[in-house]
Amino acid sequence: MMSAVPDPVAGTPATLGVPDLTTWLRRYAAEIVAHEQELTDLDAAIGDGDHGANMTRGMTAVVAVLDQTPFETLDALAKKVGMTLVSSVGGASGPLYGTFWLRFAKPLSGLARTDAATLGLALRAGVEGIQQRGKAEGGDKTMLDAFLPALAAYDAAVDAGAEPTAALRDAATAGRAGCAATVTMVARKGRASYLGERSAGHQDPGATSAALLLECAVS
Amino acid sequence: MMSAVPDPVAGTPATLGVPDLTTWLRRYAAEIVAHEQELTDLDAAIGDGDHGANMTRGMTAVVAVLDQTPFETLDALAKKVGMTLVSSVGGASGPLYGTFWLRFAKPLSGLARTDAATLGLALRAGVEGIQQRGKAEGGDKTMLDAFLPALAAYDAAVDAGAEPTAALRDAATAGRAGCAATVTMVARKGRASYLGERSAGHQDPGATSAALLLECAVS
Amino acid sequence: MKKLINRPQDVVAESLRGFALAHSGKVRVDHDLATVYRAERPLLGTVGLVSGGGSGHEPLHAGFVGHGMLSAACCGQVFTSPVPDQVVAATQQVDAGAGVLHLVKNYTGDVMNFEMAAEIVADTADIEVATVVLDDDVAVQDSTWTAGRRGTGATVFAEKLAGAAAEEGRPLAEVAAIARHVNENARSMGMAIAPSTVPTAGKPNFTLGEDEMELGVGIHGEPGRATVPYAPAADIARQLAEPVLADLPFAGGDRALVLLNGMGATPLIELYLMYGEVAAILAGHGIEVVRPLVGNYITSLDMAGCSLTVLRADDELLRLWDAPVETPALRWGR
Amino acid sequence: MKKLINRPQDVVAESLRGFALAHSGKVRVDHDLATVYRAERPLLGTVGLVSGGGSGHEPLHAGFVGHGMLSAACCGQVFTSPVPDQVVAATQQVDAGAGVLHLVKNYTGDVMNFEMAAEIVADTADIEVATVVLDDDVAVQDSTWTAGRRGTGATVFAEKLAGAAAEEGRPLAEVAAIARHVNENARSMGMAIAPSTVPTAGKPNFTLGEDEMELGVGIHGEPGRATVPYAPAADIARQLAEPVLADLPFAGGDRALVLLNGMGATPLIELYLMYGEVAAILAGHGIEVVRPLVGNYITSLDMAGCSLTVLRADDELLRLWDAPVETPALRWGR
Ligand SMILES: Nc1ncnc2c1ncn2[C@@H]1O[C@H](COP(=O)(O)OP(=O)(O)O)[C@@H](O)[C@H]1O
Ligand SMILES: Nc1ncnc2c1ncn2[C@@H]1O[C@H](COP(=O)(O)OP(=O)(O)O)[C@@H](O)[C@H]1O
Ligand SMILES: [Mg+2]
Ligand SMILES: [Mg+2]
Ligand SMILES: [Mg+2]
Ligand SMILES: [Mg+2]
Repeated sequence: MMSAVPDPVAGTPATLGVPDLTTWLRRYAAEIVAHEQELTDLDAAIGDGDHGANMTRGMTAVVAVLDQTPFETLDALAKKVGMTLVSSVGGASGPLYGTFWLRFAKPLSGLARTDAATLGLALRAGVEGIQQRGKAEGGDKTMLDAFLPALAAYDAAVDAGAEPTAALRDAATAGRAGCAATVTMVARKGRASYLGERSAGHQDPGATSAALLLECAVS
Repeated sequence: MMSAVPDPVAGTPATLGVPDLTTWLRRYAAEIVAHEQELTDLDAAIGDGDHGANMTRGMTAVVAVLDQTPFETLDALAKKVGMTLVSSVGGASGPLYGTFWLRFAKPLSGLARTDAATLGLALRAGVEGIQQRGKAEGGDKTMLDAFLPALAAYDAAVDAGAEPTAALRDAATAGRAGCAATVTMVARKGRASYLGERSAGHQDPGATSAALLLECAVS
Repeated sequence: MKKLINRPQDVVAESLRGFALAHSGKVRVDHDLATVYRAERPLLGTVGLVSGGGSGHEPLHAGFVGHGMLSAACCGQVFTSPVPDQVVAATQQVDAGAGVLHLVKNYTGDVMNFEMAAEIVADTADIEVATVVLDDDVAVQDSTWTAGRRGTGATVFAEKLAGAAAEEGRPLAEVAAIARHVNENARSMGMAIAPSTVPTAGKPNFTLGEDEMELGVGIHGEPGRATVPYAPAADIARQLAEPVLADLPFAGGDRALVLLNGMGATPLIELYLMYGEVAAILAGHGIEVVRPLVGNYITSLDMAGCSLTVLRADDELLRLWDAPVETPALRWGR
Repeated sequence: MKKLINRPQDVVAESLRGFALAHSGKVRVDHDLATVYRAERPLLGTVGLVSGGGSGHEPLHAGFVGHGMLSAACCGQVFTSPVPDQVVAATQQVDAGAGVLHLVKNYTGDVMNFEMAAEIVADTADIEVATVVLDDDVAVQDSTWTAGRRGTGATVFAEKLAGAAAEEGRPLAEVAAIARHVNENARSMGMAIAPSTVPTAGKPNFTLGEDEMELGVGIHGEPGRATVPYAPAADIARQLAEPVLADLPFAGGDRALVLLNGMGATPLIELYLMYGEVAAILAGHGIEVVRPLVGNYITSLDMAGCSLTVLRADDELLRLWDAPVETPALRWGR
């Protein structure tokens, strides 16, 4: 999981800026490519076997945007990422991750850097966007089962005075644990729900890509 | 190859009668069923994998005729067998075996029993019928490669004074050898010819069912 | 994995290239947005019909674009719903002043992407959009707490019948009502004897033993509700027909349109045989099949298997079914 | 072997049962003789068209019975030509005073059974019979010393085009001449990535490794001329198109009807992709495809693969192609 890229947040512990978010996204794109087969295999087991290809297509498009366009503010960047994902991914994950970034952008309006608290608002807005769009809840065996505990862990860390890096690290840990917890769940949303009880025993692909996303913020 | 049925010709060495031909055909039907898979496998290798089913369908229909209709003469029986095969088999083997029996009938017109010489004429008429219908020659890797040497051996035996049983036994031996010789041949007729050189190395299914037919006359 | 393809990522784009050439003059393909349109402009004042979904279900949906059926089909990647951009563009293109009906198969991805598209159209254009979500697959338990039932064979009927209504110049609400009526009166169930392989995945989505089959499969290569013993056709027909008939429920005296659909790799000789078995069961229930359709209409790549869809018919549906249609995959009356 | 069937021996009869139900009102099936007729009586003074062959190639031939195409199709067992009784009965049934054309694919069994049937008709009835044998498959070396080339995709064209000529009321000699002209101007080549399984055989006719394909296959599950490395679609298209184009030979400026045919288990998404590749090659040779046909038309049970047929077209053939046809598998103009 640990990438060789140096911690972008480390040098600027109190805030997260456009370069940091850019690095986060590039690292995520690389990790998605590295995990494409794993995501596809997880999706084949309880879905339709395209989550790896979907996420790779989307994050490749995001990297192409990053390569082409300089962004001045966090919200401009996040909004463009969201629109790019919506326009390139399709399936369930496209609108959900797309909505995540589109909503993530809002609390960061006009900001080139954000502190831990505002970043928390952005994360919350993003996760609530996923909930609104997909109408799933925690325990339904979806990406929310990584996002929701991650969000709670982030907020708790910030409440305890943590800087973004530390709070994101807690979020990543909680997200990974939440993802692991999907193994035993019976799916109630998404394609996996068609399997009923047979969906238990498999890790949710979307929760896996979500856990990866959180880990890429800090690793 | 040896069946448990007693030799029908043994008791009447000088002639072959309607009951003998009936027994021959019933024994052949049983052997075809016993070899159905083998014939199909041979046909699958260089043809289309239906020779076993084709011959089983045809000989089952022949047995049904034998069960229903008593025949007074050899030609009436042989003609009915030929028509039954033509009407029930299809493919290449249907018209060929059908023609064999239809032509086989002619020299036996009105006879309830035949001697070795007339039986030889019937066999020759049958084999020539196959040649006319299928326009193949010896060496083309077809049933003729069993029939032609069998016919020659039969004639030689009769020329040397053999009774039907002995002559048919020689024919069966030559037919089996001729069938074995098809293994190395490159097919020039029938479906196997599509394979060109690739047809070599496989025994011809039609030659195999023909060798069986001759063996059933005497075993 | 052996398929008649080049690079797995290019399958949809390259297949559409061939489709466009094979049906030039009849359809027009926007290759940038992987969307198929009728070659002829829509008649002013008629409702536009837009459908779409993941690819891999051919001829659905692209093969149903044409007179009397769809106005446009948005093609997603294999088993991946299209993106909103495609649906927005298609909606704008086919609107002829009478609004546009979105026909959406009930899958989370399809529903969300069409939903986002409809939101964008509502925000940016003055086009009335109605949406009908199809969910006819009885293999999946229906519940407000789940993703709900899948849209399968009823989609073919809805596209034909709503398409015929649109062609008659009927208003959006009526065209949508017909699609909804079709969905409410249709039930489906599918099975597979061999799984499909998504090109980019490179291996089958599930595996089956020589004496197993998958019952209650969808059209995305997903495993079914249960792996059951492989059975003769007569038995399979029963396992498909009984849950279908019980669910609506259908009753003696009902007239029905019936689709016996191949999953992509099952030859017609088997599909006709299966139809014979199904027809016997329906006859046994006193259901009269007034229009049968047998063939590959909504497939799952190279999956071997079939699905059964039964639609309770009335005179109006029959009239709409018999109306002329001219698409790559369904054609009569012209 | 898993198939949607009951007992292997009953496949043809049971499939015909379903076929008859699926197309009742349009076709009539003589189940005793496994022969499919048009439901409507032949028009007095028109030539009857009888074809047939082994089953397993659906929709060929039964799916091509109807207005503008065949008068009758005699269905043999799987991969086994029909018997003369079937052909004799069909010939007698469809004769409307203008004689009957037998369209026969060049396989030893088909040729001999149709030949015997023609002899029986000549001996017993006052019906003029003409026979055209189709042998368009360039994979097989032609020679008077062999069984000659196989009849494959050209059969579909011959049935449609001779059928249209018969529908126009043209005399037997002219209808036969059209079929012969089609055969002389058409060439085909096929390939497979997976073999077919004859139900009564119970296992595949040949085996292929994960990186092998069979080039020059026919439609009876027989192995091809060579096992070659599995290749991308663009390469396969070249391996099919080059021998086809070289054989006639076709030349720049030629107009062509093209059939990109599936072998039974290959989904449309792949067939369209293959068609795109083939079309590009034909364009590169300056050949103009005036009528493309993509789909499963002459299949080999559940074989995965495709075949290409190119027919050099002239105005007359185009006119006949565009003439109305109404059969289970090919329909336009009515
Ligand atoms: N309603 C939902 N809410 C949240 N996440 C969902 C929902 N439905 C599906 N997902 C997530 O999407 C993932 C599947 O994404 P993907 O395979 O790309 O799309 P599709 O299911 O359309 O093929 C699932 O693993 C799950 O985590
Ligand atoms: N022209 C021919 N002359 C003699 N025998 C032939 C000819 N063509 C084929 N055969 C025989 O027929 C056999 C195949 O019979 P069968 O499999 O029943 O028919 P089909 O080839 O039509 O499937 C071949 O093995 C060969 O012995
Ligand atoms: Mg998926
Ligand atoms: Mg054979
Ligand atoms: Mg998907
Ligand atoms: Mg055969």
